[in-house]
Amino acid sequence: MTPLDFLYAAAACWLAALAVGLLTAQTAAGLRACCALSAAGGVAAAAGGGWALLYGDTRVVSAGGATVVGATLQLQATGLAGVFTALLGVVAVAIALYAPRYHSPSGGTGLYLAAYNLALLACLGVLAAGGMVTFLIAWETMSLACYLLILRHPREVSAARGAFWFVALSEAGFLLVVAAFVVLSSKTGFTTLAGIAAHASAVPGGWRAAAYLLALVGFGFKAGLVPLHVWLPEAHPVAPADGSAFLSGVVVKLGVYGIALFAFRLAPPAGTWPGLVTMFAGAVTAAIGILYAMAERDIKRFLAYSTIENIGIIVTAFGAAMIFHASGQQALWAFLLIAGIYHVANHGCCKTLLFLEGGVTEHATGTRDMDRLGGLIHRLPRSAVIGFVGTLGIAALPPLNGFVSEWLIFQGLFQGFRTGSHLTAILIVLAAGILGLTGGLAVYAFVRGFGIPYLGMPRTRPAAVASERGQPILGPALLAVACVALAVGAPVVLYALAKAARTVTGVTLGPLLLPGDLTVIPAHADFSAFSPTYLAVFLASALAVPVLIYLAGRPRAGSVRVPVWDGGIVSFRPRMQYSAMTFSAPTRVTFDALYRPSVSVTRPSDDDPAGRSGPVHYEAQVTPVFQRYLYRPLVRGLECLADLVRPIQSGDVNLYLLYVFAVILLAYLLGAV
Amino acid sequence: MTAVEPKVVPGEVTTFQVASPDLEAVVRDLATALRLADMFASDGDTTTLRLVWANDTAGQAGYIITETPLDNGIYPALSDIAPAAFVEECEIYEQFGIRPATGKALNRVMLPPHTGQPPPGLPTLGHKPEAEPEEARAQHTVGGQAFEFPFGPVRQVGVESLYYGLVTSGEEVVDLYLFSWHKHRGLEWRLQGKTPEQALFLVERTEGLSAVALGWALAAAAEAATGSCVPEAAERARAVALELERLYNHAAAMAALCQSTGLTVGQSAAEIALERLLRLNAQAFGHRYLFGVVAPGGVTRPPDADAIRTLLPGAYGEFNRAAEALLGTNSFLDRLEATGVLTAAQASGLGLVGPVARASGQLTDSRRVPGGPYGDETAVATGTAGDVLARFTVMLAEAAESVRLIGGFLDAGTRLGAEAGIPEFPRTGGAGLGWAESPRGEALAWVELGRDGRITRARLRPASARNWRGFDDACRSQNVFTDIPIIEASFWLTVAGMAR
Amino acid sequence: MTLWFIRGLRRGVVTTRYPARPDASGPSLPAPPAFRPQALTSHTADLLAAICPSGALRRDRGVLVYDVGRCTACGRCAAKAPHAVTRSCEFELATTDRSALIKEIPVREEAR
Amino acid sequence: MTAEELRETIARQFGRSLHIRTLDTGSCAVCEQEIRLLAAPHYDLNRLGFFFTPAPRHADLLLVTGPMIRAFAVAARKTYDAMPGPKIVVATGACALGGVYPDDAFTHGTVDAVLPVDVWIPGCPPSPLALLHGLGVAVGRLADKVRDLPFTEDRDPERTRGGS
Repeated sequence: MTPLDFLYAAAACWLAALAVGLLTAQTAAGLRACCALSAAGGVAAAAGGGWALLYGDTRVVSAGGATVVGATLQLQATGLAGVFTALLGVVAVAIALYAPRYHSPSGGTGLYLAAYNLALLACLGVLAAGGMVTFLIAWETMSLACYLLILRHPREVSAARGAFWFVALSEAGFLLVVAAFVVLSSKTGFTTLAGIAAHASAVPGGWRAAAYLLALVGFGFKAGLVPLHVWLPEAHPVAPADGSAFLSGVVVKLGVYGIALFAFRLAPPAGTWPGLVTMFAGAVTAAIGILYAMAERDIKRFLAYSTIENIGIIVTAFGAAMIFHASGQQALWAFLLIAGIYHVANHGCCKTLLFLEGGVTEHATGTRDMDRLGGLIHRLPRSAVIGFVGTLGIAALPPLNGFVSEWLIFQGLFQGFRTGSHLTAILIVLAAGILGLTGGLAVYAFVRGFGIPYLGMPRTRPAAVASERGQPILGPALLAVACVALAVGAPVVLYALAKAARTVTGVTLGPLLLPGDLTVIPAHADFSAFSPTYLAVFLASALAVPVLIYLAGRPRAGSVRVPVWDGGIVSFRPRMQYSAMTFSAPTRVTFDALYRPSVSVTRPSDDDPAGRSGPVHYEAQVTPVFQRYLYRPLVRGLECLADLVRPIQSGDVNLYLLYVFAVILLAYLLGAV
Repeated sequence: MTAVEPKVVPGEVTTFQVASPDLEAVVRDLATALRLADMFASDGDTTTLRLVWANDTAGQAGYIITETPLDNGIYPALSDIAPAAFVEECEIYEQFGIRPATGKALNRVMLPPHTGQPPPGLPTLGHKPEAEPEEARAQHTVGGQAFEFPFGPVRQVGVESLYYGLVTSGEEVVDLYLFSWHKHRGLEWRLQGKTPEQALFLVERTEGLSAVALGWALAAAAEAATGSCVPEAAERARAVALELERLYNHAAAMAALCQSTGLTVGQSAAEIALERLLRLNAQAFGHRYLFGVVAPGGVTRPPDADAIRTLLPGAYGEFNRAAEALLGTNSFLDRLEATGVLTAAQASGLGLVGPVARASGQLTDSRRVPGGPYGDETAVATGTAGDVLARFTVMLAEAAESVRLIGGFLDAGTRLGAEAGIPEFPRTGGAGLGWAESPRGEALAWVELGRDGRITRARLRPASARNWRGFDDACRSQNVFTDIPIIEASFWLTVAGMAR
Repeated sequence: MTLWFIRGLRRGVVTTRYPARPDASGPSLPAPPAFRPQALTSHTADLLAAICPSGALRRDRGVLVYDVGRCTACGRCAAKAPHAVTRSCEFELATTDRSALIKEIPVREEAR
Repeated sequence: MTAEELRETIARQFGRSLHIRTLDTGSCAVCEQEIRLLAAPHYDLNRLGFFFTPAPRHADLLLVTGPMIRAFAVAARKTYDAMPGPKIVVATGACALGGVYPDDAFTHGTVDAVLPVDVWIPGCPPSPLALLHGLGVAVGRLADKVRDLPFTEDRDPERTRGGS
């Protein structure tokens, strides 16, 4: 057996799930069957991915002979793709456990699940693609399937808008990706990825760099690099919760995979500057992502911006890795690649979990607006605990997984001095500084993201009566376990990742990463060391100390419990709590150059100074800078262009026939020449 | 229009009857020239709405009252024309169950919210409000991205209970509203059926820090109602007490300003002056806060003029030294300048009185109404900036003027006050308006006496009842929370006067 | 701040020595009345109980019940019957026993 | 715990340092002014080991003024409950002792109606000296004099006037 066999099994399961979902999801049993098949596929994919991680980079398999577009289906299970494949599998299992309770059986659900399973299949195709054409077909299939996912409720204007943003930016990115592949393929003469990778060193540096930049921008559209990120906050809120989870957990990661594929495997560009460009693209993305997250009160938009932030962190790590490679620091090159990929896995688990819990919240209360929630920890206790694990993970707080990978990335960046160039070293440390700011803001943002909906008092009636009955638990719980496992089992994970990285970079880190004793060191033994496992155990036991002291020191008798001192007011009201927007007001003030907030205060009668008789309404709007100043002019320009070419489209059939004739003629003439 | 054009007679209170349908036009007319000083209702055969208008122009100062019987218990929404009437509209609704015709939302002023229990059987002056409280007064609600920062009612040490609802976006003060119903003692209800002498006991304890001013206003109202005269010497004794009251209040305000800005040394200096002024009060009138000085028809006891002559220069010197030192402390002045700005338009629109209004350029001072013991040369300090510093300097100037006035009163006659004992006050009916310029501004009282000389309706309007309504506007001009205590100290109001 | 410091030094100490020593301002404070039983006829006692605005004076059989706690030292009784009422000059009235503040003043019964 | 024991506890526990929280239950603002003056240079209660604290959680003594408005009783009770024991409640001023407002729809009339009062300080307002005496009585440092005062004057009025 090979990893590919597992992937075949996964593909078969998902194909079956597609068919079952399409045909039988009108019934609860059909829905369950579809999800069971999907889960089975997920298990197979996770197993295959894991195997590929350890023993990957098998040969390219051409399957199925000639395909519809005239090329063979070329497949390959590589170590680099293994992480992503395993993540895809885990996410698929979690969503399959989640979906039967989240969706109600109906025809629309059937179509949605069919599209979802098609998307799973396409993602698998992207990851297992051994050839350029296979990759591109799978990539485009994935985009279209995701478009259908987002359009679960096609009659809603916002859904149509979100889906349009997604598909428009995806197609723009696709063109660039095609161009990048065409450059490499034409210069090397190979269409298999393995072939391109083997002969890339022969390609002139300029072409390699061009191909890389095309790929960076093209995949950046999917990954959500600023300013190519605008589809994320538009598409995530309108998709169903599991769809958003899938988008953030997997689809966005495939953009990262694409960047990694070009940066590390196919055509590592020469020189320091492509690395610097990548690193700062990532750092800026991280900072802007988290800053915009602070200004959001819609849970899903908030999470979408947080995804942008994390993609930024990963891409920063990749960029720094490329710089180290160019500077000859091969150990750090491999180390930062590992750290970045580790963060991919961590973020995939945490963010999927949070989106799924966001869906639970939305189902239980009917809203995603944080300022209409509150006190959910009492109403949805299990979801709150699971959500708390995910929040700790994504906010990169020890001892959870996000902390481990971010620590590794920082350790890599702090060794910028090893590049040998002062300028490069300073720039790397600058990027580390931006990531530091991002990390701090992320903690702030997730204190808010967890505290406002889950803690305090319910702000609205639906939040006060929310119930956990019938809400999905297993899926998010599985991911919470995965988060903890990724943290506690960090040495194991790193061992596997190091093996996978060796297949790409050829660098054997071995004791430079894992000297033994469950300790991790950042590629150089003289720099620092850290054991995520011991840290987790220590923190857990440290947490027990105050509990024990409290239990031991609790007075036996004579103590009186009285309510919190409230200044003697009649009763606390929900309106007296920090809201999501007031909590983040200090950042809005500090970074007003970015947000350009516009404030409006309305009173019942503003001109009447005595009109203190009604609600005060205060709104602080954040200007969507990128939409307004980048995309709006672009769209306007496109519209003008479309107006210019409109005369060609007259509606006259004869004219169209003339066009066809002219084109054929031109083709012959060109062929003759 | 009415047959008689309402016109102010200097130094007098003129009463006009305005028919209910004409009320809106008359108010529209009067609001352009006069200050709406008070508005209240009283219950007889029909409910009567009375509006007190004041002319503040020097030499022509006087009051008019428009009386409007409300046949069907409805009146136009006067606060749409004169915003100063809004709080009174709320009060009238709570006390008489009558609301403006437009049915605009009203606020809670005196009645406590029902906290789960059935409504308490609080007595009212007229009909009980019929509507449920939810409808009666719009809940202060906060929408959008602001939240209410609750503060109080149990606040700092040594201050009165007051609830601040500070609406903030996290950084800026969006709005501020106050609840003081937990200090409402039903004074106007209590005064019914009392003789003016008995009433005075409670009136002085309505707002103890302006006991003389409120007592004088009530006594003057009762005197006007019965047509009784007050000996000139007694008037001057009252004026001495009133100016002493102003002095100690301004010293206390100065101490509070220092405390709110964290200047403990200045606070100590001001408190030394304050304590010496209070001891002077005790020496001169037998009470540190001048309770029991005013009596209907005169004063209860003559002041010890020698004590005032000997002690006042020292006590005021202490005050002056503290004030001069403060005016030379830049870190203190920086906190006051441009803090809590109240524009002239806000001050006049809300009908504010006293140092607060004067610091915003509104020249209102009921001491200038002809006929009282105050001469025409009484200087009225004003400012233009409308900030805390302007209010502070107005207070300092007023204190200096008070010392000058006291000297004048002491020199004007050989003996001050009544000989001994309280003259018997006549037991006749009538209605009258009285006023006095308390340290916080014009205090008004209106009483209606039955034939047996007992009060059938008393209306008390301390200056605090007016000036709190400008407080939130002053606070909203700020972006910093920590300025709010400074603004509160510069207003130097009492909650007791608002929730009486 | 230096100026304030010097100013404070020049101002000297104003703090009272109370309670170690009596304070000079004590006697001038308003103090609740004391009564002269010899001059306090039942007629006067009835009168005083009627005019007391705070309900501190109440007539009982043969005595005038005087609640020092309720007394506001307003001076109305002293003004009404100066022959029977004087100042007590006491301000140290705090107590841990509410009933200790309630005094019974003997009243001289008049022959009708 | 008997009253005597309580007093002993207080003397032992609060002997040198006692933290005071004030509570206005509807006063006319004059008692508040006198309380503020306790911290002024003339009286300076800190020299006696008394301190004001804004948090009832830190307070040992609750200085209550005003006639206990009914609408405020809940807040007064909350404040009392928020204080750790042992705690002392001092009713301050004639209002708090029932001298100004009766027990009616608006007010309870006295503080004892809602809170267990330990010390009563008469006066309208009680001067800072009277307050200092009351605080001394509350911690058992000063004598409870009023118990033995007859409030009758048998001697010649001319001789006793002006001396205490």
